[in-house]
Amino acid sequence: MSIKFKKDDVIQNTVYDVYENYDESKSTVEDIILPERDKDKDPILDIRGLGIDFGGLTAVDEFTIAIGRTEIAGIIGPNGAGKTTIFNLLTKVYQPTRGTFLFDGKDTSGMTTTQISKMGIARTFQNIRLFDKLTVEENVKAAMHEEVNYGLASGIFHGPKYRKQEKAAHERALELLSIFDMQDLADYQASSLPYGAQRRLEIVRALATNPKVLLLDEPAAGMNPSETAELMNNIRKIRDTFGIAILLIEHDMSLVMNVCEGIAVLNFGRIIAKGTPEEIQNNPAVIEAYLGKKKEAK
Amino acid sequence: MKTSFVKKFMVIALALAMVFTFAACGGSNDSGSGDDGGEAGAAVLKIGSSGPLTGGASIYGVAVKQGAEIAVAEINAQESDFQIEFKMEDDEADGEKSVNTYNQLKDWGIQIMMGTVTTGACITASALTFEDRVFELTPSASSADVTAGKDNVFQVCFTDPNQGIKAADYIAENFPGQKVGVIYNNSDPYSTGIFNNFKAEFESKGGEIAAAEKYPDDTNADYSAQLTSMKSAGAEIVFLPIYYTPASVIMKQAKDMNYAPVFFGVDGMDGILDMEGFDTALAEGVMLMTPFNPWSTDEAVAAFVEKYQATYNEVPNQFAADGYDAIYALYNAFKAAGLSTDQPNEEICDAMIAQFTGGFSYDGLTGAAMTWNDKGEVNKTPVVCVIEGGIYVDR
Amino acid sequence: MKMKIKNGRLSPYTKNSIISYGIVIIAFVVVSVLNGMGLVSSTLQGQLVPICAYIIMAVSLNLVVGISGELSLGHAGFMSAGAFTAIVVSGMLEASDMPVIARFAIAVVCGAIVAGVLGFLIGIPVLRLRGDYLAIVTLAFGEIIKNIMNIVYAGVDSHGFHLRANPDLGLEESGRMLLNGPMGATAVQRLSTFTAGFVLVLITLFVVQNIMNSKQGRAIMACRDNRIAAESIGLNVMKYKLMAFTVSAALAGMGGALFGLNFSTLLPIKFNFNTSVLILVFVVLGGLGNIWGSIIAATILTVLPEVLRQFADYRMLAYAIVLILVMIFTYSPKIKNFTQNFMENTFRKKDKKPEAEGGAAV
Amino acid sequence: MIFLTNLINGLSLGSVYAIIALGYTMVYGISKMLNFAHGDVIMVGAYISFCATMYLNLPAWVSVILAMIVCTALGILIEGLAYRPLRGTGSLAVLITAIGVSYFLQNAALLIWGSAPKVFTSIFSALGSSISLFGGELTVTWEALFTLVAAVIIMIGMTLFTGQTKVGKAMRAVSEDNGAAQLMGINVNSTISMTFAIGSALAAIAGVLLCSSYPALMPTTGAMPGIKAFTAAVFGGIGSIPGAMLGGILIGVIEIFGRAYISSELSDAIVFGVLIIVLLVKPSGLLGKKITEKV
Repeated sequence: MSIKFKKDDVIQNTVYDVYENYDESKSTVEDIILPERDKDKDPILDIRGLGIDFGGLTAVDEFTIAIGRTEIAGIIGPNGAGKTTIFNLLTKVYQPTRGTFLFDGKDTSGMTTTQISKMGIARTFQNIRLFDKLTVEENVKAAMHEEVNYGLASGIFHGPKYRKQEKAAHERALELLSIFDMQDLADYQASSLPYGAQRRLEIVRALATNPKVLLLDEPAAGMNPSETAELMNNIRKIRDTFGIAILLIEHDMSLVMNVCEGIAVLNFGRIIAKGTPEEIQNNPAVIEAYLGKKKEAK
Repeated sequence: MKTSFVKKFMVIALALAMVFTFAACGGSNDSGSGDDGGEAGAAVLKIGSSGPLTGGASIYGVAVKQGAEIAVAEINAQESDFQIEFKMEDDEADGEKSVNTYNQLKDWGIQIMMGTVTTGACITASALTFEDRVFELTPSASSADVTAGKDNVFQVCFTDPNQGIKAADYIAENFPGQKVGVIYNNSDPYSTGIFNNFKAEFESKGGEIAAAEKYPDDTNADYSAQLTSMKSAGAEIVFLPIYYTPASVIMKQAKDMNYAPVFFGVDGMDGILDMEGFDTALAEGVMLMTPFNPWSTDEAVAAFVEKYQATYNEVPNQFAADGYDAIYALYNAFKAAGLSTDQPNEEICDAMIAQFTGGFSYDGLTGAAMTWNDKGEVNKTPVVCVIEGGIYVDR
Repeated sequence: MKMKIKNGRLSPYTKNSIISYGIVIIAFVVVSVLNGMGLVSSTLQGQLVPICAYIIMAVSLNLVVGISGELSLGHAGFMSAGAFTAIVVSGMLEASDMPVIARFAIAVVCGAIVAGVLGFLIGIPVLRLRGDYLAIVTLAFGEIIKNIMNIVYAGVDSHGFHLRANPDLGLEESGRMLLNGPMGATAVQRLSTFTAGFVLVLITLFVVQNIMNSKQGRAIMACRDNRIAAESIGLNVMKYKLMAFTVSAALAGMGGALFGLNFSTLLPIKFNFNTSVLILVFVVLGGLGNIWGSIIAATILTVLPEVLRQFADYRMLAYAIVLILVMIFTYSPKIKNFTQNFMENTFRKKDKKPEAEGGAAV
Repeated sequence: MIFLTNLINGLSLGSVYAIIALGYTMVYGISKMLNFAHGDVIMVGAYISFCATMYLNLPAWVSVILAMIVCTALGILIEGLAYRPLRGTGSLAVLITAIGVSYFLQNAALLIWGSAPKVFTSIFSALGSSISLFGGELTVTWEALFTLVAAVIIMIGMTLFTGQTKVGKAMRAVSEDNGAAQLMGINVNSTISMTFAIGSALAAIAGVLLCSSYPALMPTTGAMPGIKAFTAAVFGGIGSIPGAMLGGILIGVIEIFGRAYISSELSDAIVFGVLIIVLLVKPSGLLGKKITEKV
């Protein structure tokens, strides 16, 4: 499969700096980081002491980070550390037991998954969740329900508004699919795609909602090294093209260390370290938590 | 998708099946409507019938069928001009199915309709016989709606109003001043029809119904709540305008709660003694109004009962007798009207109507000197029996 | 059905729509022509309108079970609401000198509206539940509708329309009882014709297939395929499920109206759990989400018991066995694999597809 | 007194529902299918018991055992022939097959035993008809008493069985996670068969008890109690044994009370109305476990 983004498109990592306006009382670690270019603006995501208990067991506690508007950030940690739970909290699949997070400066307490999506957080899933029986194109178009806004009557009678909007949606879907060079697969049933293509389709579907933050849950799982390399470029390209923030969970250390500008390390539901890839790689707590894991990273 | 092969296979198979079913339906037409009895050889009078042969109400349909078949066999053995061909289809006592059965019979070449057995189905089907001008005599569909507005439909059984009124008169006369309760099936036109007329007549005679409880069809398992109400109202006579299956449960449950009123049934109660496993002691003293008593000493009845028992190994109930009478009434009227089997249905229908409304009289198992009025209702006297020692004894 | 379609070729929905319309139109033309030649048996003639009604019921239920993915066991309740509404409306208009077609159309529209409103109201609580709990509640509502129809009495006289929960309507002599509680409606004027049924089937197909191929249909199917993912892209799952449920109920009301105006009597008990199940059998046998499958299954299974009459007492037993065998042969994974391999090996070399995973899972 | 009488009647009817619902719930728990043919197995059980006492003149308790044996075999047979080929295809295909099996059993019974209703002789008839209390003010039938006792014993027995025995634990394991149970060396097929066998044996007992109280026996006898028991199982939380018991009893009591005090025509509507309200408040039934989907 040819890739639209060439290898030499690789964008240089930006310089990190410390984010100053931060309430340190909430944090277990000393500070918070934002990329230099985002520093003058409020963070798109300002997560404050988020925590959730399941039947008395604390799954996540005092999770506090901020994400810049065009930052690519990563959450790493051993299995069961609570990484996906954080995504579920951010998308309100679970309501947090403690803490909250601000999206674009607005408090999200009590919001539903649907409202969160409308505000501009989109996600992919660790265990792929596509609309299996729909075609690839329909999967993408299903996410464009805000801009395709004709009513049920148009839906039944297929009037001019229907035709106009469906045509526009079709074109935009193909455009989005072309990011991953998937436009030729538009008419395949989603479940018939190979694993890697399904992961990419999930990303395209998330992008179709016009998000400001994209949450990627293990986007490289099951991919081979060359696919992973393509993915890295595409993640940067997406950030640049759409000007959005990306928060990802990943086990593949090469991807995380190459792509992410800021990294939070999670263990037993708590952040044990935050910082740039270099800082993280040299952090003794991380090395301890990750001992043995690091070897697996390619 | 990869399943396309299987799917294509299914499409073809389904399409073929569809074509086949249509063809099968179309095919039966050719054999059916071709002969109107005009061919050489023995002339045939095609009498069709429809009733529940499966499902919960099938006991009535099966009884009518068996009674009718005995009558047909008797007639065919002695009639030389033509033979009766009798065909009965299963309508499961359902209106929609009765349309199908009637149309099946039409394809077969029906000339006279003897049916349908149950009221609801009969109202639906008789609308079609009325349109097609096919003469119809129902053995057992008793609602007034069956005949209303249709000049071609006649009944062998009592109409529901008739039964309700007769029962009210009898109780008012013979049990003056006693408290009367009623349990009826309010989702059954038969039961509700009798009850409504019973109530009106009984109250007009100065009686008072102490308690009236109803039950819908679906929950025919338990009548304890209704019986509790009867008992607490102190009803000494419980009128049961219902069929015998729920009645048997009511009697058992009444005994369990030490409640022993006089149960008074209508013709639907007939058959209770034949239920397999039924403890006839429970029915001791039950009164019922039935046109047919299989233990009667009447010669014709005795002969029929003997023949029926020999053939089907069971005691015939009123429905069997109704079926038998219906066939004979049709046959007698057909002969009396001087009809021949090759006449078109319209002519047969008109002649039969004229015959039935023109003073035709028939002595049957379910009543002597039955006559019909122009509404299609039969005129015969009901007999009140009491169950003693496991048989009916005329009152 | 192949999914790979190049630009300019037909989309799978369009293709399936054409198959559905094709089947219905060809069947209508063939039956009409044969009927004109006198080749259609009375039995089939009598079944034509019920077949159309059952097709409408099956297609509309497919919208809920197949497209929206929720098991409904109370579809007959909406059929009942539509049928009795249409009977009442038609009965009330009987005195007017309105042309029959107009009266039929008004009755059908009223039936659809009443059933649709009912579907909307019932859908609000029902769709809060999931899976088998949802199924049992639809069953419960179906039974409740049947129970309520058992105590509804309606009549019309010169004072207008009367509706009560007891039989004492106080009608004038000239008045007419339209609904008589458990005894249902009698002396209904039979307005339904095969052509009317055909038109209503086409309307149903138009509505359901166009919805499937629209934003709403995509959303409904997305909610079915993955509720969590649908929420994550901001779809209001409840709204779209309710939309499917309401439209389905309204179409069922239309089918019920067609059915009700085809018989001179109609009892509320006709629309019991067994009828709901019968319609569900059409849908599952025809394939979930497969509209033309529903059409064919509804037709065959309505005609089948009549064809099986030659088996007399064994008829329904044969029907049961056919049903079980068809289900096993259609859905059993082993048999499916076997047929698939057999067909592919015999007739064609495997052609390369992106990947394969079982198709018509239920 | 009328209240007490109604209560006892309700408890007795509810106990029958509870026993049937137990079978529903166990089968649902293990195979996640709604076995609509379960109600018809009840009918077969009652017919077998009827035939054993009427034609073979066997004592009542032998007829019950015979009915249990036949129904057990029937249950295993149905599962093996009709349901097993469809395992893993989703519940809807199996549901329709179960409906097919239901039609089959009803029509087979019609051919074998005919349409005429049989009057079932209560298996407690030897004990006399009823016990009189309060000087005849209140009568309690033996059937009601024994049905209630049987339901309680069966529930306790099933709880112990699934909790303590190896087979019972295997059943629970398969209910929890079919695949994992298989990996643990549990024979899933035989465990599911076993569940059907037990469910069907319970159905036979329910059939005998049902027809002892309400003696009209027809091929359609099991259909409505089957639906009610299914409702009861969901009411109590499908998959839960105490839930089935509670649901069954409640449905029975509500049905009788509804009929006695509100409207006999609407008693079903009342039962189903209460069910709807309960499910809206507790979406997985009274004692059901809340299932959350893992994201």
